[in-house]
Amino acid sequence: QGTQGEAVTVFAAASLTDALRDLGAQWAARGNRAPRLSFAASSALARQIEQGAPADLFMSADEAWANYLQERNLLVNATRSSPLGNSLVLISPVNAARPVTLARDTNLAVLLGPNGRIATGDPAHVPVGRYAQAALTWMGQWDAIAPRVARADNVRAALLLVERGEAPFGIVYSTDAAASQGVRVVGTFPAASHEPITYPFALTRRAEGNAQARALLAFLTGPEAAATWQRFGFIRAQ
Amino acid sequence: MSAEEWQAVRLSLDVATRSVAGSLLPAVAVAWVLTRLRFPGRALLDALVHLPLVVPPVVVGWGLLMLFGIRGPIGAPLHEWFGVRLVFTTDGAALATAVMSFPLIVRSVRLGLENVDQGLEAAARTLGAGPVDRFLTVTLPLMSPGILAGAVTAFAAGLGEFGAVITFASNIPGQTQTLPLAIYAATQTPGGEATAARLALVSFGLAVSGLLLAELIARRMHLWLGRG
Amino acid sequence: MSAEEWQAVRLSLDVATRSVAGSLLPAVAVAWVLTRLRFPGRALLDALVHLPLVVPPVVVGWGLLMLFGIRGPIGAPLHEWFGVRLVFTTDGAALATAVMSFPLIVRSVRLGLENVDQGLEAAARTLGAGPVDRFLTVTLPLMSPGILAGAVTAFAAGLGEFGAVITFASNIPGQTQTLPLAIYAATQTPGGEATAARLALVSFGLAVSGLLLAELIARRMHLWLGRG
Amino acid sequence: MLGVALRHRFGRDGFTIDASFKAPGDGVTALFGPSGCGKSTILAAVAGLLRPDEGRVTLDDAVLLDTARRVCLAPERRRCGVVFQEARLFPHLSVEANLRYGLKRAPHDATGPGFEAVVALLGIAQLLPRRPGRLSGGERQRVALGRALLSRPRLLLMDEPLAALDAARRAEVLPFLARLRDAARIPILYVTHALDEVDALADRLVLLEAGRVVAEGSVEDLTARTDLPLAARRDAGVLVGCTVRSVQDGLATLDFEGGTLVTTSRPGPPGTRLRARLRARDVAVATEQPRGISTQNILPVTLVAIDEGTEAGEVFLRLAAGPTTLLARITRESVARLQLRPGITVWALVKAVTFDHRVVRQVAAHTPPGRGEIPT
Amino acid sequence: MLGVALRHRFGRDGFTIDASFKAPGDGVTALFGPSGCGKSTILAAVAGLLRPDEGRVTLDDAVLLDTARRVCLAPERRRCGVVFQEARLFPHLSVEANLRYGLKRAPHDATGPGFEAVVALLGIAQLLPRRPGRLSGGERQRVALGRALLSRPRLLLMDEPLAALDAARRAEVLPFLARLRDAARIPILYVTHALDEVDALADRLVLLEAGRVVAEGSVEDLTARTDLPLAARRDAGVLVGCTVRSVQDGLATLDFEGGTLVTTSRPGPPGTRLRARLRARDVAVATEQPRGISTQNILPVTLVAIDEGTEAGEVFLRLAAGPTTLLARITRESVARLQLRPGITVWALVKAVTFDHRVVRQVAAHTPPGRGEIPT
Ligand SMILES: Nc1ncnc2c1ncn2[C@@H]1O[C@H](COP(=O)(O)OP(=O)(O)OP(=O)(O)O)[C@@H](O)[C@H]1O
Ligand SMILES: Nc1ncnc2c1ncn2[C@@H]1O[C@H](COP(=O)(O)OP(=O)(O)OP(=O)(O)O)[C@@H](O)[C@H]1O
Ligand code: MOO
Ligand SMILES: [Mg+2]
Ligand SMILES: [Mg+2]
Repeated sequence: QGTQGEAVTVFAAASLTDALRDLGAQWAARGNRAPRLSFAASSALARQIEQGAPADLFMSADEAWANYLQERNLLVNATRSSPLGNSLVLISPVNAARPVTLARDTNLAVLLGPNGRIATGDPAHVPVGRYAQAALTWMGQWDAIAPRVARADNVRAALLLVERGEAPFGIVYSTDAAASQGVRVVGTFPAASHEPITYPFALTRRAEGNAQARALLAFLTGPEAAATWQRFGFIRAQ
Repeated sequence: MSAEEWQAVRLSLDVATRSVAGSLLPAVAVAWVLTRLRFPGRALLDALVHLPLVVPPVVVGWGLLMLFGIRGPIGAPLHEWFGVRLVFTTDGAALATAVMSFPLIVRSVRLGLENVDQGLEAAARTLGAGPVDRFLTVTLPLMSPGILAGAVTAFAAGLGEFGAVITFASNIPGQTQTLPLAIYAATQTPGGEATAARLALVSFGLAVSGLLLAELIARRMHLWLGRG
Repeated sequence: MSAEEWQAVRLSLDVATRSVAGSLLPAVAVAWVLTRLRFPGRALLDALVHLPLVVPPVVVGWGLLMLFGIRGPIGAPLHEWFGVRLVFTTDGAALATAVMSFPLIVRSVRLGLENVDQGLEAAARTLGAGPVDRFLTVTLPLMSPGILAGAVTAFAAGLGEFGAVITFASNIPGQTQTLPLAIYAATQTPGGEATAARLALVSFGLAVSGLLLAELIARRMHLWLGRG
Repeated sequence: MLGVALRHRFGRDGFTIDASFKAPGDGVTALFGPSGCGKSTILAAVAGLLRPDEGRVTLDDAVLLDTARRVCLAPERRRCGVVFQEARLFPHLSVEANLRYGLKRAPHDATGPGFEAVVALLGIAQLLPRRPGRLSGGERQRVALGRALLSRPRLLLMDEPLAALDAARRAEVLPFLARLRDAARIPILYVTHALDEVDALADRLVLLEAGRVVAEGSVEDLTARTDLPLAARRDAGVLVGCTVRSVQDGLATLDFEGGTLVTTSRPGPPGTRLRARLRARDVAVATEQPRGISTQNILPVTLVAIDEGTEAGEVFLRLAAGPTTLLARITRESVARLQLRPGITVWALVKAVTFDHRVVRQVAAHTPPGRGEIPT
Repeated sequence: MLGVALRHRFGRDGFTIDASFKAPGDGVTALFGPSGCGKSTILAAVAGLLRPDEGRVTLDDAVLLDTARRVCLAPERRRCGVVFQEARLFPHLSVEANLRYGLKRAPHDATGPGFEAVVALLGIAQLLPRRPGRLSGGERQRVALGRALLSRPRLLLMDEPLAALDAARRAEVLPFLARLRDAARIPILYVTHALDEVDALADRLVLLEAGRVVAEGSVEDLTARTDLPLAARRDAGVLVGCTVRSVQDGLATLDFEGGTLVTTSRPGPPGTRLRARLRARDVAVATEQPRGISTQNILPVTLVAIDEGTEAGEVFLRLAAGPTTLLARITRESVARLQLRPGITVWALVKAVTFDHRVVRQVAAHTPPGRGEIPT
């Protein structure tokens, strides 16, 4: 192994940014060549891989885009796994936080007041938005809440809207909520309210014979990395 | 096209128009100041005008949220005193769009202004026209091709503005979901290519219409300025 | 700043410079064609030039990916015959940036060209200068303020280009992670606001330097054109 | 009274102006000098379009510029009508709107020629709806002239305004300018290369060379001098003040101090005071009274002096007809042949047709109404 | 030989040109007419800068334009040097680079005046490093003139090139243009309002009015006619071809068919053929031979006709001096007083100083070398 040869290129969903950077540094500290990390929306990454991007590892925030690549035979199916999970939480600005019990009959519309909005990812394409829609539908709230949803481009933008007090509530991953000083988790959606939140990882077809890439994937899905993932708020997928 | 898509088209036109209408006057003023005055802070003002061009749109949106959000130094008083809220509103989308396209208008207007023969302004002075008068009756008409070009560029750019809008005004169907946001959403969905391409074509069609209209106006303008 | 950030700065300058350098010539040509020729497809060409302005940058990046990706109709032969790969390379980032800023340059150049006194071109003709000759010796120098303005706008916009680059060329440190992508990355990191703001300031500083330089050149240019 | 004193240098060692002169409260002061001597620059400084390094410009009691006291009135407050060397018409306005531009902005109590009168006189009625871009060079300059006249200025500055007009149009516009001057009673600074314009319009002359004033004075005084660059011109000669005595069958009889002149020019009704240029080259002398000759004017004069001419073989004869000085340009050979010497009496011969009617100046107010009449 | 035939209309019912004329293979053809009559438009069509609705322009064997045959040579291939009414100097080039612009692009075998000669003659040596923006109006036009001359054209088109020059500069440039014409042997189309330029330069005249040709012919023929608009000009008169017989003490003796003239102008060495304008207003007549008079030229002539004058009280006398026709403009009163009638013999009186030296044309090649010499 050593530090020779081309660095392993990892295409990772933007929501994995800080944890993966940390892990990358740990990997390098073990005498490996530091991986090249490229963060963007899972969709963009998937399309780039489709167009021949030199990615060795794909770490998506969304099973759909992993499926998309798998259908096109661009992933090494055997290496695909979803070791990480996350939970969906309701947040409020730190100074206006009152705990909310999230159950089937919770009336979120009342909590929002006449003008309040609830910020989350765009259900049309941002994974967190899709999970939020599922959860709200489970609660029987979706039809009432849908017009009040401020659909952000990504989780962090939704978080920002709550941090700045623009929206009294937001629905984000617990990892994001944990990282922010400006918001407080006021409730956690029951795991049953939505599909499990998972992060599929896989080697790309081009890296099939790349031992370094394989090693890195093993490291990232292995026990050494688990503590770090946990530290950043991820949970083990069931 | 679906009703929601039509709405996005209408909204895009609305936002682009409002943004151009709102930024034209300040742009002309800023262009004039930058072209004709020499003062210490000039380079800084010039740079500030260009700021939205040099930082990513998302960052501009983020900055706008800091300034114009209800906790921001401008947004807070606006909200408290006038009950105006920009975030999540069409006005907010127009503001973000205007800020993004402001450097483009200013550049165009400046180029137009730089080509105004100052000899004609001198002639107007000798005929008794004071600063405002001669600006309105001589400088402004003569720089109007630059203003038109700027407005068209800004309108076109406004139709495509995305990052700043989605960050500042979020994506609220019927209020801030403009065409580019809809297109973006489509590209983010596996298999959404067809929808994205269709909407992009619509956007393109709108821009083409705007450009053709502008071309017609420009031709008349050139005739009017005796350059035909 | 970290080494990676420095790299992003260098890369941004590199990408913006390459993009401007590469698009200047075609922009002048297109501007000339659009201003001076009357032909059936003119409006369409005009619209095509504006396309990157009217659709969201991400869509432009997506379109480029479809065209220039190794499976794309242009990218495939490029790759097969010349071994050239644009996606995920600095050249690719420059291409995406160039496409995005192309309408801005063309607009500026056109405005500059429209203000060239055709009487002077006529004079050059009578002195025996053929089309290319008089373009190079009369038209081009006289439109140079427009070209400069366009180049500056494009450079500034290039420093800030984000959506098209991240979509087309990806976000690879040292190759395609330009300053705006680094800023974006920072905003995606909890507590990254300070980093984002710092990097935005750097970006701003670069743009200001570019503008100041351009201002100096423009002043000389105006003196040179006898408009000082 | 317009007082001008200027000192200005372009760049570090460029062209330098250092000129001061006065212009009477009404009447035309012509700035005369070779190309590049600074005439346009002086006009620009008076109009306020150029701020000279040092200088003082006063108009009656008003100080337009005084660099010593840091006074510098804005051009739009100086009310100087300017006709530029290049017409500088507003390309986006019709000819009519161009003409009305200054008129609209003139103070309400300002008087001056009316719109129709100016349009008729400049022959630009059919151009009114056009754009300046569609005008010929001469048409453009006529409109510029009209625009300046219509702005009802306190002072008119004209930079070769007639250079682009054809002879016929010039002959038509010149008396209008002259009447305007007499009616408006404002000073006019007039830059020209043409002596006939000086004759028709100018009361005073300022001769410039390389930014400096070479001579300054009344047209009569300066044109009678043979030591100035003016005398080298083929059309040099004195200006004589006259009064119309009678007009009959196209022939007018003019009285001047020292005799009578007959002319075919139409100077106006009896009593009109005017000014005739007797070009030195048009004056011959005879030692015996000529007979059977078509020349109408044969004046007994005293030969005062024989001045050096400006060409080899030529001299200027300085002739006294009463108190009036005439100049005759003749050959040195004739001086010898006729044995001319100062003190003798000779006859001065001047043809009646050499008085162009534009060389006369109408001073009396009894102008018959007509086209181009100036309502004030 | 330049042949021009044009028909063009601006817009649907705008100004219309319908003119055709010829210009000899060398020498100057002056286009003469009031402002707005279409002179600049004609020049533009000949240069190829305006494509007329219909027309044919030929230069010797070359067809520059023939709308019937769809021939339309590009301006840059016509090799027409053009001096525009507005100088149209390239603002981004120094005066020197402006001057050299055409020179560089001229065919290598084309001959014409050299750079230094042109610069010296136009007096623009000190302007060479400057930008056009820093020139006075007259300076600008001089540079434009030089630029066109240096492009070694087959045909020169000049639109009032001297209008902005002062008299002294004009007097200096005019003979240069004349010599250029003689040396270069190319046709020159020359638009002007000034008869002195016509005298000094033109061989043929094309009189225009409202886009149409009123008269066309040699300068001699047209200026001797009293029925054309030309005659109304105060400086109208005939042109007489002469040969220098002798030059002494600043007086030159000229032979012409029908007599001898004495002039103080300096026409060049004996043998030089030239052309003198005898302005009608400068010619007086006497029924008995005058004595003791300074007037040097007293020619016995026959009174051929008494034509209507253009002013009340004036007539033109058509006088025959041998085969040469002279015109005299005198008063109707003198006709009666002297009982003038066709057929009688009279003396024509012309002062020696009325021949401006610029009214003569140097035809002989024996020009002494000097400043402004044209090396061909
Ligand atoms: N592009 C145009 N469109 C319409 N009319 C025009 C155009 N150019 C010139 N004209 C008209 O054609 C006529 C002839 O113009 P031109 O410039 O040839 O006159 P000119 O004889 O050169 O006059 P000047 O002596 O004043 O320069 C004028 O009446 C002018 O108004
Ligand atoms: N902006 C300038 N910078 C430097 N020199 C200048 C500038 N403007 C004019 N000059 C010079 O100053 C001198 C006077 O110019 P000006 O235009 O006053 O001349 P003018 O007497 O009006 O000449 P003309 O009769 O040819 O119009 C010229 O030599 C000219 O080259
Ligand atoms: O009167 Mo003259 O000029 O000596 O012939
Ligand atoms: Mg001048
Ligand atoms: Mg003309």
